[in-house]
Amino acid sequence: MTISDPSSATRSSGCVVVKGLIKQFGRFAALRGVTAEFAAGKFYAILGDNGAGKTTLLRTLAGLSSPTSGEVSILGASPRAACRDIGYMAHPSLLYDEMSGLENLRYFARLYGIAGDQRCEQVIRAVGLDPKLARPVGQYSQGMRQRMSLARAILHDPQILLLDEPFSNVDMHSAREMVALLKSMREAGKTIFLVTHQASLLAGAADEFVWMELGKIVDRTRSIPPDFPAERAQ
Amino acid sequence: MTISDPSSATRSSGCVVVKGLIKQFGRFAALRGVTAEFAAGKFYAILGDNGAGKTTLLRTLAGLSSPTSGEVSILGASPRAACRDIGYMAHPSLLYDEMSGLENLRYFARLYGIAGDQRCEQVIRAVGLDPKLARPVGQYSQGMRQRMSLARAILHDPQILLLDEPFSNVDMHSAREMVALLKSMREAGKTIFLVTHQASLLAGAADEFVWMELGKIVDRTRSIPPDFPAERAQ
Amino acid sequence: MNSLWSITLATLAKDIRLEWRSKDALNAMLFFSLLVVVIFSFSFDPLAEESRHIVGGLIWVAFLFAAVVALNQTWARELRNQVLDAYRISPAPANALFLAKAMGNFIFVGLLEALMTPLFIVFYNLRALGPAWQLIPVAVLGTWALVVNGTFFAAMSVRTRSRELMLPLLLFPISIPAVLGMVQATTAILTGEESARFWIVLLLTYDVVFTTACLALFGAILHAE
Amino acid sequence: MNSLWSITLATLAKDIRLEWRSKDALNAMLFFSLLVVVIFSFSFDPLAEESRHIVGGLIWVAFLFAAVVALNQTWARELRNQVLDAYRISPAPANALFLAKAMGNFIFVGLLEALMTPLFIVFYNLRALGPAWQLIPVAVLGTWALVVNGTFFAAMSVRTRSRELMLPLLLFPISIPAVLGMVQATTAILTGEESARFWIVLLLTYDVVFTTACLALFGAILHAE
Amino acid sequence: MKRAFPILAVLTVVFVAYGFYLGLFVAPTERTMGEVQRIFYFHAPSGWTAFWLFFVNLIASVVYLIRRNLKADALAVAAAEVGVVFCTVVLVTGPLWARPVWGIWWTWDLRLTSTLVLWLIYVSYLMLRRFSGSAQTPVLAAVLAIFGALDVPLVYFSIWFFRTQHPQPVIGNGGSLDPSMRPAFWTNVAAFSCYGALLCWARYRVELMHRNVEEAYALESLLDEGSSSGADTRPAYRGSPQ
Ligand code: HEM
Ligand SMILES: Nc1ncnc2c1ncn2[C@@H]1O[C@H](COP(=O)(O)OP(=O)(O)OP(=O)(O)O)[C@@H](O)[C@H]1O
Ligand SMILES: Nc1ncnc2c1ncn2[C@@H]1O[C@H](COP(=O)(O)OP(=O)(O)OP(=O)(O)O)[C@@H](O)[C@H]1O
Ligand SMILES: [Mg+2]
Ligand SMILES: [Mg+2]
Repeated sequence: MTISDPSSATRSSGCVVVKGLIKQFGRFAALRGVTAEFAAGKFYAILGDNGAGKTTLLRTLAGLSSPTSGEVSILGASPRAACRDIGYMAHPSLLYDEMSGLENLRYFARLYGIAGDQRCEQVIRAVGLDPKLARPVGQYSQGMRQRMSLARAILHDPQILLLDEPFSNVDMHSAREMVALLKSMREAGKTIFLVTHQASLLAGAADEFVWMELGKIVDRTRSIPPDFPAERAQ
Repeated sequence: MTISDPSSATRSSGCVVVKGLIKQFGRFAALRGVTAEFAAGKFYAILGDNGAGKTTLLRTLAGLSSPTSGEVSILGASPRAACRDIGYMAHPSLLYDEMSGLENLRYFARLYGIAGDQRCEQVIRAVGLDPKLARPVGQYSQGMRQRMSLARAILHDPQILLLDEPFSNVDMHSAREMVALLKSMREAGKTIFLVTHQASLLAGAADEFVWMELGKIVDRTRSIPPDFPAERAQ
Repeated sequence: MNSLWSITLATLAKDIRLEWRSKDALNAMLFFSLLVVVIFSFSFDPLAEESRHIVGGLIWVAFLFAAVVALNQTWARELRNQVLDAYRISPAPANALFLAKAMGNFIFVGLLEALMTPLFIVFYNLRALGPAWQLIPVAVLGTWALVVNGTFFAAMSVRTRSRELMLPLLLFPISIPAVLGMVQATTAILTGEESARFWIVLLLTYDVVFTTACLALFGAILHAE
Repeated sequence: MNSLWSITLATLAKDIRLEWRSKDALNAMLFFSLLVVVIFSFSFDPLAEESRHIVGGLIWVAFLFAAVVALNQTWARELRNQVLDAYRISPAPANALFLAKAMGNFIFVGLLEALMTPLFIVFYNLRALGPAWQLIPVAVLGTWALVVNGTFFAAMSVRTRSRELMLPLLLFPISIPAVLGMVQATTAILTGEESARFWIVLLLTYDVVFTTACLALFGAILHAE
Repeated sequence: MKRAFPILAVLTVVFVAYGFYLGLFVAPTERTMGEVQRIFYFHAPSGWTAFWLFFVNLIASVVYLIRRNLKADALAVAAAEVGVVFCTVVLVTGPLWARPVWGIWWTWDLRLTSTLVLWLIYVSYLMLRRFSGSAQTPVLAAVLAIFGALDVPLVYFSIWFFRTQHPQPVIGNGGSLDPSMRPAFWTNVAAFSCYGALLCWARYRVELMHRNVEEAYALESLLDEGSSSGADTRPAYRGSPQ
């Protein structure tokens, strides 16, 4: 039903295309006309001040929020139709606190029609956790929880990863490890969108930095400006 | 009833003293014997991985959490007795979302027996907001909310400030402004404890970096190790 | 269709497992129901002659309040950490989630009723003068009537401010025919004065109509932002 | 003492102002109470002869359910953003907070009762056969009995998982004497068959005992971690 | 089309005034009930108006769910609100009439009870609209409207079996309405229908305007780059590193 063949995804030029995206919350417009094209297989870091609309953009790409006007196309389809190609990691964990990591993934695997524990265990190992860990996710430390949340997002091997502040409240150590993991996924041909306030963490990893401001993409740069953040803070 | 005279506070050598602090949550010990002495008028940055016990330590100092064993003395008294000398800023805002900033502070001023709007307006201006702003706090941006939360913490002009991750989810711009404000408060003789994961923000500001790990203070340094965070992350 | 049932069962199994693991909600609900029965017997003298006439109402009002408390918890687990969002972006059909939740609630509320009914019988010295077996279809149809709409409206009310309050506000007006049916059928059976046939048919119609409506419209509710 | 009252009034004023500003909760509660009355009249035939004997119970059970829903919201505002922590580290006395909340709830539940009572009178065609003025002390004492313990137990139950469920579990058992007093006093007045004197004295005693207990122990609850 | 609204307004004024005159001064006084029976001319037409307004609400809700047309949603709100007003009029005039003729304010009869339930359903509809967050309100409300509409026949049958005391329909075949009362009655039916349509239309237009205002605010925030956000104002970052 959707283009789930990775080769075709990488071939298409604009893997994620948004046109004139506007999202209104009552009187307030969180997205004010976002038009952009993103290529497959790249690592995009989305940066911007609080309230710039980063989360709203990511939720719209994931199909969780429908835009007031404008269009989103993911691999040529609507976000809902392309849901098997999208992995989304939100600020909350999207995991059941009362179940262990493996049990969580097992349930989500059913939703995607993935049979067997093999894939679940493989993913848990990929994010650097132990699939045997019986503790419920609610008792994980913040860093472990974020990793498990990432595991849930990549469980069905999506082409496109949307990550919303995966490093917030995470210590430097865990954050660096997650960056390394993401880097390796990018090598494997995935397209990654990552929202963060800690741009310096992505210095060597991201292909492009997308700057948002007041609901618009104001700039796209290949690297962090050398004067960041001092410059932006004046 | 408590030592609220700033001069006497600055005179005492150990303004905050903790001895053998242990805090257990069920089977898990969040604090595992913290013993330390902190001088008045200094700016302490508390650093450490997730789950190191930073929040627990701060809540214990504020008197919100009572230790399983060990002692806390704030200006020679118990945290509860010294409550007029303690300003606490938690991760949640501790403000009513439905009221404006000024209305919030007016109510908290009543709790501390402070009469009149003067002090409230002064504090709001001090954190760089407009006391006339009629919007309820729930509609503030994250950065504004953190500032207002700081305003609440310093409303009664406490000698000791306990700040838990004031910069989390705050953009660089707001974060730098808050650091500048804290610096000026330190000049005015306040003692500041600040928990953060973004140590680099405090490079020029903090007098001492207190490193926590697994419920213990493992190190106290005058500056951030030059190889941070790469070094600690290995 | 296949995936609908497989996901329904997976979700139901997960809910039952989690409920069983903590048993908190279950114990609390049982205790709550017991308390309701006790408060009722303090408020409505169980020895009075007329009690046979009012006990149909008592039982179902007690079940209704207990059910509302239980139904309000339906989506609590899915909202914590916004797990519901994970469901929404998955390819799983919306109705699988609805059916699983409704079936879970049916089991839960049915269990409550099975445990409260003996209490009522003991406290109020009940004995049916009509055909007692008819109480079973009345209980099953009545419970499903409460639960199917309750699950649906709970999904709506979690989208609103003051969630807990919203569920009864939506559920009670729509449930009035069902409540009337349950109470009248039960009273008819207990007193043996008239036939409960009409009320059972009414309950059946109610169940069919609203189950269809819920299944047709749940997708719209789930994916409404 | 001075600061106790000044802070009590400041807190009460703040709560009333916020409640008034949105009025949503108020409207929702009023509608909920109306629904409870309607559901009750569908379940307990108001035309039946025996209704005068059970209506005392009906009224108070309806009030009890409405009150539990209202009481559950008591601390909601203080828990959002953990504002309660800000109160706990301030030098303000714990009892000021308790008194303000209890008084706020008394006003709120009293308002509900004042609006539900006429509905009961109309729907059940009520007319007191005993001394009707006695209903006023019964209502005031009964409401305070519900509210003072309700506020206290709401403060306890917000610390637990499944909060909404916890309040009735704590409140109902303790309230049984009060419920009995209210129901019996009301029935006595409505039927005019006996004097309500004893039950009013019981309610008064209950109120004095539990108000004292709440004031003595609230500090411990508030500062329990 | 532009003139339809003022024409309707004039028509309403004429009908209401004439119906008022006929109902209170021309129609004969009823033999057993006396003057209080004149409530009838306002009571039954309000009921009918409420019913067709609720029907409009249902149609608009279905259209909204299919087309996702926000105008349909605006019409649904308007019809529900005005319908609740007319339904309230029935629920107030009914007991006022019942008290002198039946000796009680209220009884659990089919017509009374089903009207009350109808009122409850649509009040809960308005409650839901008030309490839900802006973006999803139309969907949730439209769904509830459909549930309410499905419920009405069930309510009717359940209470029909329960008991009946209210006068049976007096209009239509075998109706018992006295011919001398007909002009007053039918004029008032026309008057209340026009009045209901007028109110609903006005409310619909206000609702559309309200939404346009919201739109304009959002648009304004699109244009002036958020200078309203107080401390958040700061020079915008523009320069990419050279
Ligand atoms: C107490 C509350 C009452 C309510 C809620 C109520 C409700 C209604 C409603 C909704 C209608 C219009 C719908 C219909 O025609 O079926 C109606 C019509 C009517 N009502 Fe009432 N009613 C009440 C009391 C009364 C009383 C006390 C009387 C007179 C004894 C009365 C006499 C009528 C008559 C004659 C009609 C016109 C019947 C017809 O031809 O449709 N109503 N009522
Ligand atoms: N459901 C909502 N209702 C009303 N306003 C909303 C809603 N969601 C977001 N907003 C508003 O939209 C704006 C953009 O929000 P968004 O969460 O996308 O920002 P962000 O860039 O992710 O900011 P942050 O860095 O703080 O996470 C904010 O001003 C926010 O207040
Ligand atoms: N109320 C509680 N019940 C049980 N365990 C708790 C509770 N509060 C904290 N803990 C545990 O105590 C440990 C220390 O928690 P604390 O919040 O102090 O860490 P932290 O250093 O602030 O971490 P972070 O950087 O994530 O904020 C954690 O492992 C946490 O799971
Ligand atoms: Mg965000
Ligand atoms: Mg912490």
